[in-house]
Amino acid sequence: MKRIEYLKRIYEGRLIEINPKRLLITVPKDEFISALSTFKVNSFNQLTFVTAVDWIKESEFEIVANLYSRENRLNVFVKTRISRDNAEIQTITSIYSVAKKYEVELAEMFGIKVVGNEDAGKPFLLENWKSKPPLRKEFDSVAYAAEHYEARHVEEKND
Amino acid sequence: MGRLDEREAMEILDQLRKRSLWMLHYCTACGAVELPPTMTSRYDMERFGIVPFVTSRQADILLVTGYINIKTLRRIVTVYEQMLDPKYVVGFGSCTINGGIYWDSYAVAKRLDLYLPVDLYIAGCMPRPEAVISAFRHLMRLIDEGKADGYRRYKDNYDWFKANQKKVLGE
Amino acid sequence: MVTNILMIIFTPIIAFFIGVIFVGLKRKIIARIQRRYGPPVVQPLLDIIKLLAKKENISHGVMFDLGPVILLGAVIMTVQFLPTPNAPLLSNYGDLIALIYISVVGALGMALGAGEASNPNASIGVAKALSLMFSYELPFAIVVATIILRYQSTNINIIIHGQSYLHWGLFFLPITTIAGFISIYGAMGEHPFDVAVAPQEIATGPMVEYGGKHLGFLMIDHMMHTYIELALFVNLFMGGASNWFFFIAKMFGVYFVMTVIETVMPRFKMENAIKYFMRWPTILALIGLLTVYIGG
Amino acid sequence: MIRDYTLFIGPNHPGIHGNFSVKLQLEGDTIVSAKGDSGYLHRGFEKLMEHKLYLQNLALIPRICVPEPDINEAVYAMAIEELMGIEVPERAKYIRTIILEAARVNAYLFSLGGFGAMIGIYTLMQWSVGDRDYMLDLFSKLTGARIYHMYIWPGGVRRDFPSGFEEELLGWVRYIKDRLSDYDNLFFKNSLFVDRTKGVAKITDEEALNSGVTGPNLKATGVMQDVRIDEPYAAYPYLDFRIPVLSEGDAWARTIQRRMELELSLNLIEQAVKKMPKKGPVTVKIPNPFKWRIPKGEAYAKVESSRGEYGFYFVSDGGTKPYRVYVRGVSMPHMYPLAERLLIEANLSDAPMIIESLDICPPEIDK
Repeated sequence: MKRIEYLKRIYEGRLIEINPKRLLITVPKDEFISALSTFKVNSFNQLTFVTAVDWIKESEFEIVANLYSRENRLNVFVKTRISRDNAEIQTITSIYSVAKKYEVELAEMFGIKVVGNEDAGKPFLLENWKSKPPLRKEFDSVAYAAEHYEARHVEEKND
Repeated sequence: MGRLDEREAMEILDQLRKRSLWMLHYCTACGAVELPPTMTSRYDMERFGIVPFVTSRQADILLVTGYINIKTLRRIVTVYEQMLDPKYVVGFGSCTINGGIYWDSYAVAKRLDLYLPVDLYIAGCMPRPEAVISAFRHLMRLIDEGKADGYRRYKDNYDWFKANQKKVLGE
Repeated sequence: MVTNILMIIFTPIIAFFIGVIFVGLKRKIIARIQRRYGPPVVQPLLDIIKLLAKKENISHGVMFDLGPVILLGAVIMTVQFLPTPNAPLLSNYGDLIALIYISVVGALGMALGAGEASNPNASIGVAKALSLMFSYELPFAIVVATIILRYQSTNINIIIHGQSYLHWGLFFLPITTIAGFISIYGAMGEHPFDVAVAPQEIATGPMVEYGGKHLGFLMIDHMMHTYIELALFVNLFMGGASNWFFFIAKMFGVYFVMTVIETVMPRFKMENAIKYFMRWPTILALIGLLTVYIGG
Repeated sequence: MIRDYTLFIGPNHPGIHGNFSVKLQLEGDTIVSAKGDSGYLHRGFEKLMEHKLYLQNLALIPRICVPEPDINEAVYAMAIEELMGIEVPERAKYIRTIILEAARVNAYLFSLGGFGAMIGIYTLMQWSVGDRDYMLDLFSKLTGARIYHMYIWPGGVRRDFPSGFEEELLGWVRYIKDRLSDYDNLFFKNSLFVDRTKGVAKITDEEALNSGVTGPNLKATGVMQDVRIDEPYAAYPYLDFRIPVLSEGDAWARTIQRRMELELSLNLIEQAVKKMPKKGPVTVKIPNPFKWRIPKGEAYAKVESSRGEYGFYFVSDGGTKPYRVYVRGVSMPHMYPLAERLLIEANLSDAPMIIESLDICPPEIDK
């Protein structure tokens, strides 16, 4: 637990404890990579996942990276906010190589441009997908499904 | 005279054809987890002569097991066209009938019979092995009576099927 | 003489039906070991009829169509060189060496046919089938040399005659019999050695593009091929048979042992199969050859 | 022999358990490069969950990964309980542990049977899938469904064990225990199985840690990391158990690791049934599903599934529908950096076996 106190001292108060096993820190966009590397040095050597949350009201994407420390059995959410229109982040494969496919999924599902990850632009799950990235809040799946795929017309007989 | 023999020959062959149906070993979706129990020692569909075969050239039945993802639909159509007549398509689970629980998903087609001629549907959100076996026995009766003519329907209105496929697959 | 000619015409058909019954029983035995019922015994026959009744047939060129036909021709010819209980067929005109030569022709015909198929799986399967063939022919050749040395003749009838009154090869040349059993097991392409037609790895290898009538012919070849290998083993090591009943009973005995082994063995990898053939059967065959050579 | 060519172990291939494809560049028989291609089972779960009420999602989430659906329900329930701050009653904890361990045994029986079929021994698949079926009967007796149980819901479990269910469960556990010796003689002690898997697709422990590998694949390399011990949930704090760990890290070790964990799970079920409080509530009263608002916040609930660490990252904005749910699939790191690296320099006839030894569940990647 020595490293956790050390981390708390560095980030003086920004490192919050949601519950005994989960820590949370929000860093500005340009500090994201440096925060990840400091956490990696201090026993958080496993990346669990990287994803994004689309806060459409504040028109911002929130990038969440979840790191796990084997030593202290703790998870930490390292979060950062980027603007929604022409969103762009730096790749973190230099720190955690496993993040490559997570970033590809991020790019395809949210339309976030990942600088430095050559697979990010290419299609991964969806094949010749023409409309908006599906996980954005303004993309309406029900309307898309009703319009593109013909359903079986079952006439209601309430006799 | 020729016409009569051809029909009679067909009937006799249909009698024998139903006793050895080869199923294509292609698990397209989540229903495929109920296939191993049907094939293995408890329900054992091999006693009806139904064996999972490897390539589309050797198979008679194409089992579309569950929802139809668009990317998978393109492969299912290619595999179906590679199979040799007479071939049968069995829609497995309610997702092939009307989209099932994924009615609102942007990546799942709703009706299988728009894209492939379906001979038989099995209802259930993942039908039980007993339902699968009773469905195969019903398919045998259809073949017996010569009603399982999906492959002929596909050839007759080929353009209609191709138009639907093009509308969804986009190319 | 007349019965011999009649038998020459009918033996391939009898061989086919024996093969069908044996494969049907094999699937039943495997099913019972796997705690289930298994298909009816005549299931292979139903499969073949269904395949031949297929309406549409995809062909990748003339050689692709001729592959199964060459195999069928070679198989029918091989059946003629195997003496059946009361009719020597052509076995007096072609000895053991000719028999081995003809059985290789069939495999080559099949290889040419499958090579034509445009699927890479088929060509990998063909390559594996041929390299497997070299590996199991080696111990088989040594075993044949031992038998020829032992009975001082290459004519199978004389070999059978030499084994009469229970002087079977099984009891008097036990080591050679084991080597012969393993190499014939490989020749049949039965399960642990079905490297060439492995469904999981190369999607049934050479048969990947064969469907409909082509596959029907291949199934017929497989049934008769089963008869040939078993009849060869019975003639060389179990002294042939005086009448059809004993002949079938002995063949089924050998086949039962093969089926039981097949159910509980995973599949060899290509290198492992070749190493295996080069090691155990070859050593046993050499020991058998030495004992016969020294024994005089 | 054709020199170098491309071969698809494609979606329609018996060598693939599930529905994804690997594009191999081959030279002769050795694989030069492998590139995975998935997305064949993509239904957009994360999008579907965003416009469904909390209890409507209960019917949707078990359908994410088919061989082991109960982990989804457990993780969904734990995430909501963490946000709502409710505590699951004692008996419900034990029932959840029993259900999760029984689902793990089923998943192992299924994947070991599939692994046996990959290298050609179909008898193991016939036996193991047949034995798994008896547990599915118990599941359908308890929850009404064979595969998708929808039994664990936020606040506990849907209903209590019917009378005499514990005896049947212990009967099944004893039955599987003495079947294991048959499996050993048939498969795990078979020399051919050892030849084909020993030393194939070997990974070292730090390589596994760097590429995000969890579960039996990681434990087979000697690293002891298991959510049941690091962050005990449900009734695991009250059970005492030690997880055996191998160290070779090759295909053989992964398979034997699964075999040992199968036996451990059987013991855990017996232990849980013995220690379970006989009476007591099985669920906490949850509010009316239509007006049920989860307080604003986020939670990452994780569970040790039969493949590794499986979790939901659950964000709620206080509304009646989940704002964002990220499904942390176990097989994503197993497939993308790991399987593609292990296939290089491997023999073609080993390729399906290597992929199956990593026990990759394609819907976890596609979601």
